Amino acid sequence: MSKVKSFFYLFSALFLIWIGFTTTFQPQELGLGLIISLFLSTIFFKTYVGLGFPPLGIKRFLFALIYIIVLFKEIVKANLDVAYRAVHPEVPINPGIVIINTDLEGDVARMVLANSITLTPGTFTLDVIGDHLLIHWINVETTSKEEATELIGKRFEKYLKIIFA
Amino acid sequence: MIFLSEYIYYIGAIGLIFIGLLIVLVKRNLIKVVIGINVLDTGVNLFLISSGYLKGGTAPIYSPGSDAAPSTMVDPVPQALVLTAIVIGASVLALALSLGIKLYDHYETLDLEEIRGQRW
Amino acid sequence: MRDILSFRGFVALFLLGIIVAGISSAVGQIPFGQPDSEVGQLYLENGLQDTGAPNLVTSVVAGYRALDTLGEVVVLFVAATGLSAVLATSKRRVERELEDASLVLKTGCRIFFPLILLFGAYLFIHGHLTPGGGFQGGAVIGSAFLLVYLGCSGRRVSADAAGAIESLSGFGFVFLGLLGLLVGGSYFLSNFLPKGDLYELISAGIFPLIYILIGLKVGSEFAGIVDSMIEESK
Amino acid sequence: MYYLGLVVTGVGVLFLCLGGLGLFRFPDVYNRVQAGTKCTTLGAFCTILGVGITQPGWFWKTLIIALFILATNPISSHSLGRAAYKSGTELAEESVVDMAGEFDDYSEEG
Amino acid sequence: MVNPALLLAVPLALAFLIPLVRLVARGVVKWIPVFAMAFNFIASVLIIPRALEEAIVTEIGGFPAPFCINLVAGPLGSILSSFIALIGLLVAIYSFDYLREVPTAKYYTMYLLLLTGATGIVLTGDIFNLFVFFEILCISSYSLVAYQGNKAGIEASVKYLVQGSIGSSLLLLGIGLIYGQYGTLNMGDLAGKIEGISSPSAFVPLVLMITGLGVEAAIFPLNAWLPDAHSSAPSSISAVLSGVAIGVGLYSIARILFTVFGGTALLETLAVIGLLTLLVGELSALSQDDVKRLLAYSSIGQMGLIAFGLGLATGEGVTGGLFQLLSHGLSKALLFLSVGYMIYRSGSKKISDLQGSWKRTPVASLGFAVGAFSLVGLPPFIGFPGKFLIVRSALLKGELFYTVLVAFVLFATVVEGGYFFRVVQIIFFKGTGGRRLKREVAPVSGLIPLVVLMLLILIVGVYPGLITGLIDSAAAELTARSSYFTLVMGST
Amino acid sequence: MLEAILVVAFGGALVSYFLGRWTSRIRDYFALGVWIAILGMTSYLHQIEPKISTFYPGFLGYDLSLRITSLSWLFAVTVAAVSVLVIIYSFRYIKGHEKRNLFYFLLLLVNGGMMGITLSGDLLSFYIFWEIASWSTFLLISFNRGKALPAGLRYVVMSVIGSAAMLVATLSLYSSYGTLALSDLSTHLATAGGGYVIFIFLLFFVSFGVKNAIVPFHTWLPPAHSEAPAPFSAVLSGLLVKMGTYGLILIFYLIAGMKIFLGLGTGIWSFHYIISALAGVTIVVPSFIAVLQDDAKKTLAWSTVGQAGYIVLGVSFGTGLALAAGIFHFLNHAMFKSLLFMSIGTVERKTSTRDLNELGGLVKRTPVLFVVTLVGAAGLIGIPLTNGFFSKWMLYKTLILEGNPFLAFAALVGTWGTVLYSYRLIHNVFFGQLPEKYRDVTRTSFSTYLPMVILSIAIVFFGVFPGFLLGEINVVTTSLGFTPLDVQLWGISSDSGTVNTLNILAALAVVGVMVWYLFRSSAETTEVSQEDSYTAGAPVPQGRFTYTADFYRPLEKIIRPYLKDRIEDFYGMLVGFVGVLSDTVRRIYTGYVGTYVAYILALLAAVLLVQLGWKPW
Amino acid sequence: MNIVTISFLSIICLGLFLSFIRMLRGPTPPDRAVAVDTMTTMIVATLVLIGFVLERYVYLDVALVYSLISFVGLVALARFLEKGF
Ligand code: NA
Ligand code: NA
Repeated sequence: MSKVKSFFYLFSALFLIWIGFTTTFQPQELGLGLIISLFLSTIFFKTYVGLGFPPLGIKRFLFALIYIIVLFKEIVKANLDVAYRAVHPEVPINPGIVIINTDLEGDVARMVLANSITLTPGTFTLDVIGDHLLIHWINVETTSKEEATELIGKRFEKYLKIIFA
Repeated sequence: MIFLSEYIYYIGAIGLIFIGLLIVLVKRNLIKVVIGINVLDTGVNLFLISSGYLKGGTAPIYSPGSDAAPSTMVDPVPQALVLTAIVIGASVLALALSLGIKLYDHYETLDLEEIRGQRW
Repeated sequence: MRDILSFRGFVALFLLGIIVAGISSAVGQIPFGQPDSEVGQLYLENGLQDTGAPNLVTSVVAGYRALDTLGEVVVLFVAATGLSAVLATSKRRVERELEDASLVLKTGCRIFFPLILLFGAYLFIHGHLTPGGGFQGGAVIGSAFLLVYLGCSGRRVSADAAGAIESLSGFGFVFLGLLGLLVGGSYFLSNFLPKGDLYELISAGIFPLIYILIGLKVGSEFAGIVDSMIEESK
Repeated sequence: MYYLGLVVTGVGVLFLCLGGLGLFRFPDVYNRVQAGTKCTTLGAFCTILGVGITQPGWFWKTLIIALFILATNPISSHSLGRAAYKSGTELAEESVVDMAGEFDDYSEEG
Repeated sequence: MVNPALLLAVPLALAFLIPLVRLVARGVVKWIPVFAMAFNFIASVLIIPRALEEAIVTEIGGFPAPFCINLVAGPLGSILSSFIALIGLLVAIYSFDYLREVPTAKYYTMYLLLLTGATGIVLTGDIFNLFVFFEILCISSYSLVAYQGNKAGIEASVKYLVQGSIGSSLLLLGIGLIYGQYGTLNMGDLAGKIEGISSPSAFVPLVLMITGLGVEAAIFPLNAWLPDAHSSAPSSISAVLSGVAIGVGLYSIARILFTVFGGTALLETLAVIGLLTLLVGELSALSQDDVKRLLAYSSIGQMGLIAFGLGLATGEGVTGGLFQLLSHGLSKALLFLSVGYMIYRSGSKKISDLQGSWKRTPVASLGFAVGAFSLVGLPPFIGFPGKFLIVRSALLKGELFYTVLVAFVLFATVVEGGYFFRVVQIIFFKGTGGRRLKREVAPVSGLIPLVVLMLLILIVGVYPGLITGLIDSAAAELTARSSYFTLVMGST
Repeated sequence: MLEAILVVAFGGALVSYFLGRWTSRIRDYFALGVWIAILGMTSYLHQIEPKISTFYPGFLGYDLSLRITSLSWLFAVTVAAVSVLVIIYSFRYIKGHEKRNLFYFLLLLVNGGMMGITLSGDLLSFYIFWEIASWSTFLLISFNRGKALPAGLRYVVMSVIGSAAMLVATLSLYSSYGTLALSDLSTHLATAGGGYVIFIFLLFFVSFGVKNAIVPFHTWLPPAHSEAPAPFSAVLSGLLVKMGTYGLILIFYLIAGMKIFLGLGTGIWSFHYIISALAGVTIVVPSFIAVLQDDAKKTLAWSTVGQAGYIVLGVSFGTGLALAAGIFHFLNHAMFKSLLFMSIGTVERKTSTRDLNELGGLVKRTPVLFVVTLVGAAGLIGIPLTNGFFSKWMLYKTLILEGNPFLAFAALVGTWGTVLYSYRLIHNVFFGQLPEKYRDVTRTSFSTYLPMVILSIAIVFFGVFPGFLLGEINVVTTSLGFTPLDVQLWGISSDSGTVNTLNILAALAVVGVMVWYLFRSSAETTEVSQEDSYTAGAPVPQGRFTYTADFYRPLEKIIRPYLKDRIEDFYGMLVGFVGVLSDTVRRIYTGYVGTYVAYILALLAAVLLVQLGWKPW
Repeated sequence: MNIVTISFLSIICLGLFLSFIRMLRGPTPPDRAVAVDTMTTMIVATLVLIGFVLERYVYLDVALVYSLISFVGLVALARFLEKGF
């Protein structure tokens, strides 16, 4: 099952991207895209096995959309935050490195979490070690692991748990 | 000033050639020398490209929508030449670095002043 | 700075002063921005009809100056072979520890690897239409392999497979040229296939084929280079 | 639509510039990488997508580029930050806490 | 009828196939260069008669002359290409067992490509294409010098690479300047467009190109890489580098100077530089302990002699220079192969350790003596006609200047005799010295090329007329610009 | 026929090499057969008119030709004859050596080369054969290892210098006259300017002077002759050195012609007189250096230098009689010097030494050797009834007649030196006490004796009947434009004096009786065995205790300070200078890449500078 | 090419300039690397913008290649810096 899933994901990603590249529906291009996508996914679908991609589902898809909106909001917030700090004459920062936990399973899920944290206000993932994430925080509000997890990780985790369940 | 803007690419190219050669001449570290050679190469390539430049010209590629005339396109030959030259430069660079690794294995240094087992 | 203010530096400056003066005097003879090349002009005017490739750089690279390109492929081939030969002659293999990449990088690399390969293929397949080309596409493919090595230590390309692809694609290039000699009016590397419709994927005769072969060859060569280098630095 | 695209692009360009400013002003590499990542990612995303909006024919391609930037930028920045920390780059004086010592990997270094 | 493009296509195709063949049938790999070079030799020799009537201009890709790259297989090109193939064939056979202790597929690939690069250089009619083939030659040389991975080889290769890259960049810059001004890269076209070298627009690129090519051609003072590289490379490679590569470098200088630029104003300079090269090379060789280094310096000297001959620029001087090019190629290849054979057994490159070689490796010792005598210019070996022609054409100039130069040339010959005869004595007339040998037997396949080279040196030395006719027309091709122009451009 | 000779000579060399790989006996006889055939063919050629034949048309644009004249016939036949004898001598001598095949090959090659030299019809052929002879000579000199190596190197370097000079002269002639054929050149040079002729002469003189070992080009000869294998020393001394003489005659009298040669300069500043003076120096100094040698072969080698002086003096002096004397002395020298080298070689082979201070008393062990050596020495000194007497007499005669007291005196002094070293040679080798270690010295084989016996017979024969050779020589000198001499079988007569064997015989008989009478009184001593000498029951220690050591000590004390070879020091200095130069030059390869790149850019900058308007000249 | 695009490009150039200063000043190698990272992203945006200005679609391909290569390059640089400097 996992193999078929990987193959399918890879193939559709490749074919969609091919169409994006060529931005045309000429039969020659489509046909070649199909061939190349099939060829590449046949050879390389194994690299996708074990990454922890979720199966398809309406619910996951909806949550993914919500997640994207949330993430985008956070990113904008993050940018405003940085902008504020950067243009402020005193550069108001209170940095430090903290640790948070994650309940997520699967590499892709964790990667998405880590990248989301990186892109959101004041936080930056330095490393992922087991169930823990090492976070650089521009404005450290707490040094407690649980509180930090709550503040930094939970806003994404609640969606990601559903998406990657 | 007009001269500068007219010949800025040439000046840049010759400047890069000058800097590259200067690095090769005065630096003793192999890696820096290799960098110097690459700067020199870049200068030469820049010169090649700019020698084929047409003022206000576009890339010599037709695309379905646009109706660029041949007279508004830059000379494609230097571009082809530079493409070749870049690949060659990259090949030499790769080989130089691999030789550098081996040289370091033998001499424990990359200071060319000290790597003088072969002379006279 | 200290280097330049030495005796050696002064000699260097003196020599380079003369050389730069000499080069400048010759460069000054070439008016900037007004290329005046009969050859280049002909390529611009006739390139599209001659070769059917909208990318005139491609028509030069794969058509008018295809022999240069063949040579260029050989240069890269020689360098890759030489590099691996040099690195293979290890006096002492130092065990330099390369830590595992973080999970983020590892996962990212695994996800992106096939996509980058696709992009490389796109580049070299469309070399006659867009600013891509065999070398660019090959380089992208090589970078995909570099990414794998950086992210997923332990994964390696099969050297034999890379060698076989390299070998076959290189041979294919020359073979295509020789076919031109047989079919295309006794000219080596002549574009003997039909030109096709303008801007179509399948057009410009043998150019897409040449670029595909070059792309595969360059890609496998870069993969080989990366392999040798990483093996050495491990 | 064209003007929407221009506005989006303008926002993106502004964020890019602010990213440069943050990078310039922040005290240590970890803070700088934050500024660099967040602002330039969004900035580039907006700029590129904005161009795609102005030129409808380009949209797909720009989307691919923008998504690629969105996906790869955090990864590369993360790798750089991690490299900085692994190689022992000091935190700024203002830093209040460094909990990394709790991990085995980091315990021997400061 | 053979298309000259095959001289490049076939070896390239075979070289590309080597990695695949290695996977399928490892034992076949070593035959590939032999086969390729045998093909090239036969094909070039077949081309020669037709090239003598009229040079064969081959357009690559089928576009007319200045708009494509063309190969020009005139007398010169076909002679040099058969020469390259011959040396390549012999050294490929020599390599069979000589290199059995190291992985060989890569060696054979690079070796074959080196020779193909050299063939491309002598055949091409396009200056940028010349640059590309030059790079093939150079890069494979760098790699092969470092092939054994020993300290000396790596060091030499690095230095060679640094100097060679500077040379390539200068060459490329010169090519760029030419294209910028004349708008063409075709040698024939250029021959029609460049009137003289008095203006900086022609002179500067010419000087840049000659300097760039001069690094590979080992003219003084651009030759500092050579003693290191030629002495540290595997002997088979030294033979090819000394016998073919630097000669090809000199060829390209001559081609650029004579055909493309018609730079008669620089000829005296070339003669003087050649003489300086000769003197520096021979004097430096005099007090060497390392036999391969001695041979390398001798190559420098010989390049100087050839450059001197070419710089005389009379038809006969060019003939002499080209003859010497071939004669040096054969003799030096023989010397390096012989020495390699001796070193293979004794494991030492020191001259004093060669003593007793007469007993251990009689054929190689004989080969060394023949090669040495030939290089000194003694009859009845091939070196005599070469030196004789050069000295004769210098004296036929009837100017005091050249007579004085000849005196220096002959002084260099005396020095050359001094060190070569010393080594010959050590090889033949010193006791075995009781040194422990590194290997008890030497590969037998290595003897074939030695014997063939000796026979060639002797036969052509006795009957120089076998090739002087060819070389005369080659020299004519080199110096006659206008006919080269009509040949290439007129065939549109 | 001429071609056949060369084909046989060179082909024979090659074939004998490969035969030797099979069996040595057949090789020996084959080599002998080849040279007997060549001797036969050469002798046969005498019957035919002088002729030229092209044997290699179109070698580098020349027709290489052969040509035989009375002059070249004389030299050719000498080469062939001596070669035959030397080959016979080598049979036994070379046994036990390594690389015997190589020895035979090279020996035959040298001899073939010399045949080629003498038969060449143009200067290019001459040069080619000259070079072939030179390099094979180098290998043969180096043959004996040890001290032979520096000797060979010295020879070959000087030889290459000489060849270079010859090449320049030859090609200069070609560029002036467009031909290299000897017969054509002789008509051209008559119209040349004096300066040009001197230029050409000087170049050829360097070349032939080196080979002929004329002071100051003699320094290679003594070590080379003494270190070479004995059979080859014989060839070297008897023939090869005299190729220089042949060359001189060719250039001076044939190509340039007597008139031009003798017309250069006037009085003591005339060209030929200066050469004669050099020859005079070459007679005197080496003859006395020979006296001081402890090494028997060195003695003979220095003697060769001195005798070559006589020959060159005869050649360069410029009268018919002198030239005849020179040529005659060449022939004689070929006989007695070959003989002496063979004999000393035999001694060395038997005793493993050639140190005159260690040898002695061998007359008991090898009487035949003693006799032939004595004959050779007599010829060398010029004792009446040997051939050397006649040639020297003719030379003295010329010098005195032409009023050249200095040269005459030089020749005379040289003869004193010759007497001194010849006597010492005979005495120290054959007389005195036989050292213990040479007790078991046995007689040598027939093949060793045979050539020496033939040569000693020839020495005496031509000493008694000089007319046989003088007749031939007369033809030569006449062909070169001199007035014929009045030659008879017994001697030679001229308007200023006659010498013939009959007179000499009468005089000798008288002297002989007187000497016999004198010696009879001192000969009344008891003979004791020299082998059984003991001192206090122990054998006589070897070496310096024999009274032959320091034979000429008083003389040595006087002359040694004057005989320091300053020319050799000068050459040493030159070689040292070249060595230093070489070591200096190669320092430019510093090993640092930055320097190398700077060289590249320096050349670029220099050439650009010139173009940018800065003219250094 | 109008005032809007010119101002866009100049703003990006300002950002590039600030990053460039950071790259020059360091002080540590990771600082420079981060500066380069930022610059590459800006350059990709600039390329797209230039394509927009010149109305040449092909610049998008260039931008894509550039972002890809810079990503791989920076990851390589990061892996290199990890080992210390
Ligand atoms: Na980033
Ligand atoms: Na980035």
